[in-house]
Amino acid sequence: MTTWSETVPGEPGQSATPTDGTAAIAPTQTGTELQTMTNAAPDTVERALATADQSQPHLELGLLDEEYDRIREILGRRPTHSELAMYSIMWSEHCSYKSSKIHLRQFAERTPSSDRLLAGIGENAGVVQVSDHLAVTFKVESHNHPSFIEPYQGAATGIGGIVRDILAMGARPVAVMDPLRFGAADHPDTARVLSGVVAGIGGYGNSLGVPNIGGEVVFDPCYQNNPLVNALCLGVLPVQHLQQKAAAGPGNIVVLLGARTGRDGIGGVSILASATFDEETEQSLPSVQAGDPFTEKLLIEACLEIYEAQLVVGIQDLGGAGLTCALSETAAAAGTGMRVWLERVPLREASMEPHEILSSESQERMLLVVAPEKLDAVLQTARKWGVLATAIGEVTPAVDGQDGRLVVTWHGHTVVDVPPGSLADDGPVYARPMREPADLILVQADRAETLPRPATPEQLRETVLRMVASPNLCDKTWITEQYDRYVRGNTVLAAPEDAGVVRIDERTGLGVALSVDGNSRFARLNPYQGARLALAEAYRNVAVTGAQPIAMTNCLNFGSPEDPGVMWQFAEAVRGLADGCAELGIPVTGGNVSFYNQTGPVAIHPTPVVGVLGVLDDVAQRVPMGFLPPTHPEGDPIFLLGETREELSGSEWAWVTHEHLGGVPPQVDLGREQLLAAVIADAARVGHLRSAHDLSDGGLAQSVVESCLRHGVGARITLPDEFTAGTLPFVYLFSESAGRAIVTVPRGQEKAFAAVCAERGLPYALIGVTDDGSSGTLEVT
Amino acid sequence: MARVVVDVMLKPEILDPQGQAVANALPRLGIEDVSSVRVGRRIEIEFNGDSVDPQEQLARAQEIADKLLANPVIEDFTIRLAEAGSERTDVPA
Amino acid sequence: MARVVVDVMLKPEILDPQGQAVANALPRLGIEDVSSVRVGRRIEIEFNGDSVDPQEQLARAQEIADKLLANPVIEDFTIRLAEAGSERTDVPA
Amino acid sequence: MTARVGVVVFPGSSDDTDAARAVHLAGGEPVRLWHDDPALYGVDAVVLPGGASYGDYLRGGAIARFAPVMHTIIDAALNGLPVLGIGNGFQILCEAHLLPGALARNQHLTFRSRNQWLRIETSATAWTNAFRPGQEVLMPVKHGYGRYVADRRTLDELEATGRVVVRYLRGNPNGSEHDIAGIANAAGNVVGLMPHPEYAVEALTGPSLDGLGVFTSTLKHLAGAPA
Ligand SMILES: Nc1ncnc2c1ncn2[C@@H]1O[C@H](COP(=O)(O)OP(=O)(O)O)[C@@H](O)[C@H]1O
Ligand SMILES: [Mg+2]
Repeated sequence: MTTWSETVPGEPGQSATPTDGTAAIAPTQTGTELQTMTNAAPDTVERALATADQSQPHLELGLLDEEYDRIREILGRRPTHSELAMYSIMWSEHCSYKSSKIHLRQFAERTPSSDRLLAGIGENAGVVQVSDHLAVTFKVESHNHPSFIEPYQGAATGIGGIVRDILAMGARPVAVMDPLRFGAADHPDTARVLSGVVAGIGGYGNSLGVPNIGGEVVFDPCYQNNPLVNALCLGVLPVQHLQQKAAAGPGNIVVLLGARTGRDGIGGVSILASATFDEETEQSLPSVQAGDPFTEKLLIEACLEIYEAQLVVGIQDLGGAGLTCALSETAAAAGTGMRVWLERVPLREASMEPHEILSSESQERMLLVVAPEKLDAVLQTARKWGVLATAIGEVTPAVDGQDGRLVVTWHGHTVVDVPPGSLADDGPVYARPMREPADLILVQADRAETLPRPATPEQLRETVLRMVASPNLCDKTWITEQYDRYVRGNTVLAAPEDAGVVRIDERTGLGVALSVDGNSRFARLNPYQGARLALAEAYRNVAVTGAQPIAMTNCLNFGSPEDPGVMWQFAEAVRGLADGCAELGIPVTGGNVSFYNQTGPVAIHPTPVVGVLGVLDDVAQRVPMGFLPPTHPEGDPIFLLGETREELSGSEWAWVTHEHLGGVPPQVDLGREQLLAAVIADAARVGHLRSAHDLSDGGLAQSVVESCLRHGVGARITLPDEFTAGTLPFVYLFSESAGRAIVTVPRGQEKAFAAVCAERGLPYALIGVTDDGSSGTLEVT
Repeated sequence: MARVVVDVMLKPEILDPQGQAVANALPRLGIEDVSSVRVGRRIEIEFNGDSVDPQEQLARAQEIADKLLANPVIEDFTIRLAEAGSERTDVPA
Repeated sequence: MARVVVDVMLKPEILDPQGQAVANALPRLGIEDVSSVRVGRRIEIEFNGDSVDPQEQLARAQEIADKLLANPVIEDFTIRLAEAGSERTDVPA
Repeated sequence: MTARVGVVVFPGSSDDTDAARAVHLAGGEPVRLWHDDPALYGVDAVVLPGGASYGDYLRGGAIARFAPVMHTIIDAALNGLPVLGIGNGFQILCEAHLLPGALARNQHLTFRSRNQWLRIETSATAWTNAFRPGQEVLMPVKHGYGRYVADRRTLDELEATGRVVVRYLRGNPNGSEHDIAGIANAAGNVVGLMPHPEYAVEALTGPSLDGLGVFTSTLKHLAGAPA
């Protein structure tokens, strides 16, 4: 398609009028004089030195006494209001990972690195090379609390935020996924949260032109008032476009690109707005951020052009902690300093004060570090796309072998003068107390294997129908229909397939498969095992498409880290994932932690959500999940791969039919998962597979039903002899043993396929045939 | 028959991308002197029967707006009575 | 500084599913006597400078509405001047 | 000589590369046109792609219609240049009054994305002449504002003059009047479609290859058109 990329009439210079105000360096912005007059004089470094003893509201800002003392020690004086705001944000759990850091180290230390890994943990997102010239980057992040407060905007900005992370690595965002968890399906508030969240994810992603290729929808009362809205984004980049966040090169210009800065999400620091802290501060400022997907779309296109023309030295998205985070992280990463003229930041509201500007979470902004001679080209590109670009500062050198300082002025007053690393890297780190929850032993003893089970054919039939119609297992098309899956024209598989598959190279057919999974009931029963089960499930979902899993990301949603029980769950889950990835030989490329998902003393179930990425050399070889119309009048043979054990604890069946949660979760054998993946990939490559679908929630019954419904093709299943006695048919149908999948093989190839399984030691059973067509019924005998 | 009008606007500090997009488009129409555009919703509610006390209708509309029409997290609203038709005649388009 | 308000409503003969959805939800709130709900847009336009003659602003807004704010195929609009603030105080919510 | 088909990029367009891919697969040469540049660079036909130009703010297509390139396209369309609007592009054509009626919010109020059966009602347009009238085809739809509305007279006229180009079959995804999925202008050179033919051009990624016919139609039309 050479003409398409080469013929670009209407390049800049041809009078592209900015559609969004002015794109220019704004040394003297109109209105700034006015601001100085109307604003109370800011708290400056000078004043901080003069009023050393002034009391400050550090506790209200979430800083402990000892944390506040450390700030004073670092600065050798009391912090200014702006500095205090910055430390309170950067040293928050969300930004500093202070409770999780010591645990997360295992990911970097214990899981395999690989030559493929171009960027790993600590970057905005991990980057994995998948061909000589292409790399992919992917990451999942949470936007839980904002989505409970304001579901539409919370979820929308969740998508916006993760997309910018991916963009910051140099990649074009090419797909999103949305693992979602809500309270009980029939709770009135669930209707508010769910409809808003889904509309927000769709509203933002659809207008952005990024396809949604999968996700999760889970209902559980533990998420009442604490819904989990996680968002994953996948990006693709030519390897030479990989970007750094380091603000290298003293003299380089710091450019803010994108939306104006408003009072979004500054509720937390609003206490600083009043000059005296003893008066009751009205918490009137918004803690919600509103998204503008249109501006984000322009930001994407502008950044990609900037990468293409190699105009930036460093780039960082503005996310949770806004400018504070972007300025301090980019400088800290380079060991440089930075000089920022804060009054140059384009504002939505002229009355904003320095600490508000520094902590604003306004969306759709990026921070660029640009060599002076390339500044004009950057501004030109911004103008072409109609986004604001403003030079707000300059990189300054390290002095006397010491890292540089971040100095921020406001109309000539110095309001910030700090070592950037003290904000970005030297936050507090806690080894918080951990203790296994006292009730766990009792919960584990209360096994679901002892619950009454259906036995007669009639009871089994009823159970299948009841399970299929239950909130967690029922069809989710009414949600996924609200998402554009087609845009970009490379979506090969999307919901309800096991994994999303996206072609990333139209010439060679190279593609990637992605799945996100978590099972918090399993994690509640055993967080170590539950985390490994989530990993196994995501791995398996990728594998059944025929892809080779190569990398993992995660989003760890937990209650309060100050609760030793929660902290123990967290540590166990991390250990489980680190062990699991080490065993599977895949690196952890990044992740995200969300703590404090709890109301009062009751935390959500520990919910590690795992995303696994796989590679398909040619997406034409992908294996879909649904039964296809058979190749032969007798139907195509259906195999069940893997072993079925009596594993009902934590299962969907126990929950739906008995509201029961107890016992120990299914065993995990990651070696078996690898074997299953290898057999499926090999069989797919030689055309032995017509369909493959993994078994997870709801067991065999659910998977067979899903495979039937995909294309309206029926099936006749015959239980193996060893599962016909007593309630064993029930066990066969509803057990949630891991490491299993059902596959269909073209008639005539079943012997060859069985031989391969036997040879590689993968347990298999021929369990039935697809129906020759018309009836579309499922029969189990 | 009376009608109640509820105007719902984003709170001033909340980003209004629609208004911004409209404002940015105006120069193309040759209009250069607009300083701001905000886009909100106008909802017209008509009640059955003439007998109902207008104040009662207002109170009712207030409840509807609170629960259904506005999102208090990001929006403000105002309510007023409008004789059917009267509202819309100022400058008929 | 004066502000111009443009109200854009779907023509009466055009189905308004949003209004209908609100109307259908009302009985659940115990409100039974609403005969119709219509949802439209309210657009507030502020002009630069105080000097401009309000009538001139109205005319300008009329032009904007004609060209951009309303689609004459499905929508009607009305325009009025509103002293900043005055409009929104009738029944503060 | 291969026909050159312009694909306009507006700020917020997202289906532009996909429309270009479809043109290419159909045998044409896609040429990128920029919203802010009135020149058409001698293209033989134009596609206004889908997406969310200007964020779909106010009304889909309402702002894009004022783009400099649209002034040129409107003139050229009135002189017979084949112009196809897909999704948001259809909305732009209505806003620009190149096509009558409007696209209102889906009756069920939600965005809907799915594979949709359609019937091609006429082959007498520059974008459907490769189909048989009555032919049933399968293409994705994906929109929140796709409900075609027009006054009675316009609807009657569209029906009477054979300008309803495509109709939804087996379920109307948005509440469109007369199940209308696409219409043409009187001359048949300007067509607006809510369904997306550009996502039905490859077996791997689409529900069918039916969309190709839309693009081969215009190439065929151009081959037959007097120079
Ligand atoms: N919120 C969502 N957004 C997009 N796709 C979803 C969402 N929820 C579920 N899906 C898709 O629906 C299908 C079934 O989901 P699930 O039963 O969780 O799959 P699995 O058991 O294979 O992990 C998958 O393709 C999944 O990606
Ligand atoms: Mg699966």
